[in-house]
Amino acid sequence: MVELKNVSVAYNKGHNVINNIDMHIDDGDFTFIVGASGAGKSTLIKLLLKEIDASEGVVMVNGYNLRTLKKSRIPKFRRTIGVVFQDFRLIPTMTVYENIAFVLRVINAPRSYIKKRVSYVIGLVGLKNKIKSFPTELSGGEQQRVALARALVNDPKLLIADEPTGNVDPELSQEIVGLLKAINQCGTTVVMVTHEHELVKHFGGRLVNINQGTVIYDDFIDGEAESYNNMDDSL
Amino acid sequence: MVELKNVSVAYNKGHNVINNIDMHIDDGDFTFIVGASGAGKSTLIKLLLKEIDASEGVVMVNGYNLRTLKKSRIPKFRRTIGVVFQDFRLIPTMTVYENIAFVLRVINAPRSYIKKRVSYVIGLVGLKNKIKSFPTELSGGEQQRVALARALVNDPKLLIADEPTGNVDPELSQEIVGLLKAINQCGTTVVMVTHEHELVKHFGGRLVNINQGTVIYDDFIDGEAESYNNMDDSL
Amino acid sequence: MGIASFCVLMVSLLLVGVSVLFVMNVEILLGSIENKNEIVVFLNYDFPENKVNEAENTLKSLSNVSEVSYRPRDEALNRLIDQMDVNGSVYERVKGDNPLPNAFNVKVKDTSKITETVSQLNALSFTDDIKAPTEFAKVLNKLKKVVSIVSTALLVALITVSLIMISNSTRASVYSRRREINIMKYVGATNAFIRIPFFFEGLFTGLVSGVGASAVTYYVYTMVMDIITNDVSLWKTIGVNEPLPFSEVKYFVIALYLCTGAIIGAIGSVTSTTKHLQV
Amino acid sequence: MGIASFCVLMVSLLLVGVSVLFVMNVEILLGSIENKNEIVVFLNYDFPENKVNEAENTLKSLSNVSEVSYRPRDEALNRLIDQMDVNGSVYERVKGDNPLPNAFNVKVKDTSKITETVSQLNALSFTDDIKAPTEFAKVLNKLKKVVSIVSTALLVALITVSLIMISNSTRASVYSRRREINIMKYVGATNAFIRIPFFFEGLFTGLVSGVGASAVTYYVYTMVMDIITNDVSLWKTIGVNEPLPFSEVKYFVIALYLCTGAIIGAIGSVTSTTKHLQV
Ligand SMILES: Nc1ncnc2c1ncn2[C@@H]1O[C@H](COP(=O)(O)OP(=O)(O)OP(=O)(O)O)[C@@H](O)[C@H]1O
Ligand SMILES: Nc1ncnc2c1ncn2[C@@H]1O[C@H](COP(=O)(O)OP(=O)(O)OP(=O)(O)O)[C@@H](O)[C@H]1O
Ligand SMILES: [Mg+2]
Ligand SMILES: [Mg+2]
Repeated sequence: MVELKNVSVAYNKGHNVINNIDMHIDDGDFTFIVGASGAGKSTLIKLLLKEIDASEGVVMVNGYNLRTLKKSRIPKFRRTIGVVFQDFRLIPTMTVYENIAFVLRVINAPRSYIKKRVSYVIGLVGLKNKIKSFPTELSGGEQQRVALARALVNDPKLLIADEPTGNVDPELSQEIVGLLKAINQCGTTVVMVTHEHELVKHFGGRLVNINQGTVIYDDFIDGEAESYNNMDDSL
Repeated sequence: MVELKNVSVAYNKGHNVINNIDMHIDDGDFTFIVGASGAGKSTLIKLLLKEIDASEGVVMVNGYNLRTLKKSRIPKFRRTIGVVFQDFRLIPTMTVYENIAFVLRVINAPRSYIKKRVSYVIGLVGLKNKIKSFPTELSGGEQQRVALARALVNDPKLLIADEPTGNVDPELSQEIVGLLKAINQCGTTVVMVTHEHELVKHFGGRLVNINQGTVIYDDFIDGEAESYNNMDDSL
Repeated sequence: MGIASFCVLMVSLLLVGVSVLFVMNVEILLGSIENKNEIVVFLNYDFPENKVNEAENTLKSLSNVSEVSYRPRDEALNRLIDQMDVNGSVYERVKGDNPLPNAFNVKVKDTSKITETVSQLNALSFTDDIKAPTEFAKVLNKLKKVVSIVSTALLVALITVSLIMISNSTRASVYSRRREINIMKYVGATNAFIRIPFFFEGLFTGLVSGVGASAVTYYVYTMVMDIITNDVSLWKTIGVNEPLPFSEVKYFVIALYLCTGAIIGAIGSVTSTTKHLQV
Repeated sequence: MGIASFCVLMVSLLLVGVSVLFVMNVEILLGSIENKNEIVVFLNYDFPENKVNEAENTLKSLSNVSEVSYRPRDEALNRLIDQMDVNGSVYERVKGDNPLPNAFNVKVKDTSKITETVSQLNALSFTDDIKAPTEFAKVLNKLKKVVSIVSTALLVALITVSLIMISNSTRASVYSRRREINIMKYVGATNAFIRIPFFFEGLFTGLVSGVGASAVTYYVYTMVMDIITNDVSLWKTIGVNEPLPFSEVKYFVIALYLCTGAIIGAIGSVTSTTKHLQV
């Protein structure tokens, strides 16, 4: 569950990148976030992960109030979330396998479970043959899929994906969103930032459009069933 | 002018990422390169920049034979090319302005010219208000546009862009490709890797489709005039 | 931590170790010089031989006296002639008519109190005259003070410098991994979890540096000792004890290096992560 | 290059500088000891006073002799009594019947050739006996050899270690900028262009380290000298020259530090970029 109440963020004093946003995402929702470049989408995600703090307002994520969350409890909180970062953030000194396994190691998962689980998610994103490669030896799309696998691996309550299809071709994009939809069906809340309106049209779900730090559209749309006209209003 | 003759690339012995490709791009062409994730598109671009060397075959770019090109001549060669890298490759310790100006500094351009020219290209990509920001203070799309501005700034003979629209919204994507088209009109050869088939359909140009390191389609298509059926064959 | 930290740590250990060894040897040297620091108590010419034992006991009962030995006049003359280092005809003549009295050689416990002891000795009934190295004792005490001040200052300075260098060099290596550390934090790793590898890396670097420093010290020290002591007569001539051989200090040196290395390495690398764990 | 390189460079400079100063002072010390290295040539008892000048010239004509001074028997006795350091009745008696002959004090140029000189002196007609510090000369020569070997070894070792540490610490700092360097190469920068800032950075770090090292050396050296020399009598008693005051070596030390710092800094940081310029 995500709850934002009157939240503002300012990197430099005086200029709000997020401007007094109210937003509520229920457990089990699938939410697309769209918006122009620099609108504040990634900032919103950094906020949910407590990578940055709100200048004003209350941010509640998975039952944690991020303003009052103690430093020592942050790791525990973050383990309830899986994130695909826009810039991937893979650890360059670790192989694909280790990058993903690391997330399970921090929760002291048993070795045998880690092995099975990591292999499984690597299979999901189609990178079985790159398991021993290092991030620098991967194509852009492959790195993005490793980031996705890492976000999935510990079965988080909330899955956040910042442009998870920015570096892959249309068919693979469809596959990836299909995967996220399937995960969502199993109960995980999914928030996905995207520029590809085609995907939103195709799959449907809740659509939030952000512009200059404020929500300018927020509603549920049906996948493919929704008429084009309606869609164009929302984007 | 780009000329590939029987070119193969293997990162690890035995497995060719680029497989015996022949390709000729004339001066003044506008070429889209598409292909699945991991097909070898970025590898092809690394090849054109002599970031990597071909395992076999001949690569000629802007009149330089890259196999016989002396180390000391590489900088001069690279100055004839502007590249938007898929991972941006901005210098984190320099501001937006300095990142772009640097390209002109290496050719000892006069200070006053640098100032004018850098301001101009920053304006082109719409980042006038971010001129003093550091790359880490930019959104994904903003970083991408800085990379584009840097590629444009020294008016290269050949402009290569690896997914220059991967992190921006559809309207901005159209603007960016429009910009590239305009630059192309002024005589610059443009090679653009993209996953957004919509853009290719909209603008038209030469389309090269790469799959598993080989060219599986290579022809000119007209912008918007081309029928969907034809297009779908090519993608 | 990398090769840079290893080098810095090893050099630091070496500096500390070499200083400690140097000071230890200087103290041995001073000790043996101090040991030669004798007071000669000349007896009255008419002091009877049969009361020598009694006098000796009187001397031994003085608080600052550590050793007393009787030196008859003939022996004293021989020693004087020996010291003059010629066997020519010049001193033959002196020998014929020995002008020296019987005497006691007295060693003191604490050279800094030598003047008090001298006045005590002067007050004794059987004392005719005293030859006391008071000036020499002053110099020696001065020297000992200088050595202890300089060596303490040196050690403090070296250890401070080592700590600064190591924390800097570790910080540089951690800084280049700060992105990695940040990413780990973003996927839910605790500070402790992230630090464990740094801790072991630091510990390991420290131990390896310690081993390296031990090896270097062994070779260099042995070599220097070889050069210095290959002619034993040198030490006899100067009249001081030989310097410590490596075998006598090896356990001390190795333990010093390993412990210091391990502690500094581990603490240095763990603390230098702190700054980057704040995300 | 950052604070780490600065520290490493400064410590290296200090080590080198301190060793150089130490060796310089030890050489002064040895020099002043060497200067006391006198041969005493005792004249035949019947050698006439009026031929003293002639004898003195004969002595001066010997190749290894640097200084000759005549020492009449009375003066010699006074000196001996002085050395014995008591004014008691014991030596009054000796004084009455002076057994010493007239003598020449002879200083030699090269103590290592003292045995040859002694036999030359022995062959002279007016020589009765000779008191030569041959043993002492041996020890001194040994010591000088040891000092020169140890100090050369020390300097070579220190400079080597400094170079290794600096190149490592610079390499670490350059390594963390390798991505940056690579990007520069990809946009067409030449190696020279990329190196220029590293060169100046290295030069600057070197100069700053040199200034730092000069300051530290000034304070530490002055402080140590203060402790050591605050009682001038100490040096008189030991009978050696006072150590070099800082004012006498300051230009040398500062120049040494600045030049060495600048050269090592610039070379170190420029060469360490090489590996990362290969793209
Ligand atoms: N660390 C920072 N310091 C200052 N300004 C920042 C910082 N990070 C982001 N910004 C600014 O905040 C604005 C919003 O950035 P954000 O990354 O949230 O955009 P976005 O919606 O994710 O855009 P994109 O689609 O291009 O990724 C941008 O104008 C950006 O320049
Ligand atoms: N340095 C490397 N070492 C080994 N393999 C590599 C290296 N770089 C790329 N590869 C592999 O070569 C293949 C082609 O990579 P390339 O980056 O050219 O793909 P791409 O077409 O650009 O894909 P994307 O659209 O995902 O960016 C990929 O399978 C990748 O894993
Ligand atoms: Mg973003
Ligand atoms: Mg690519």
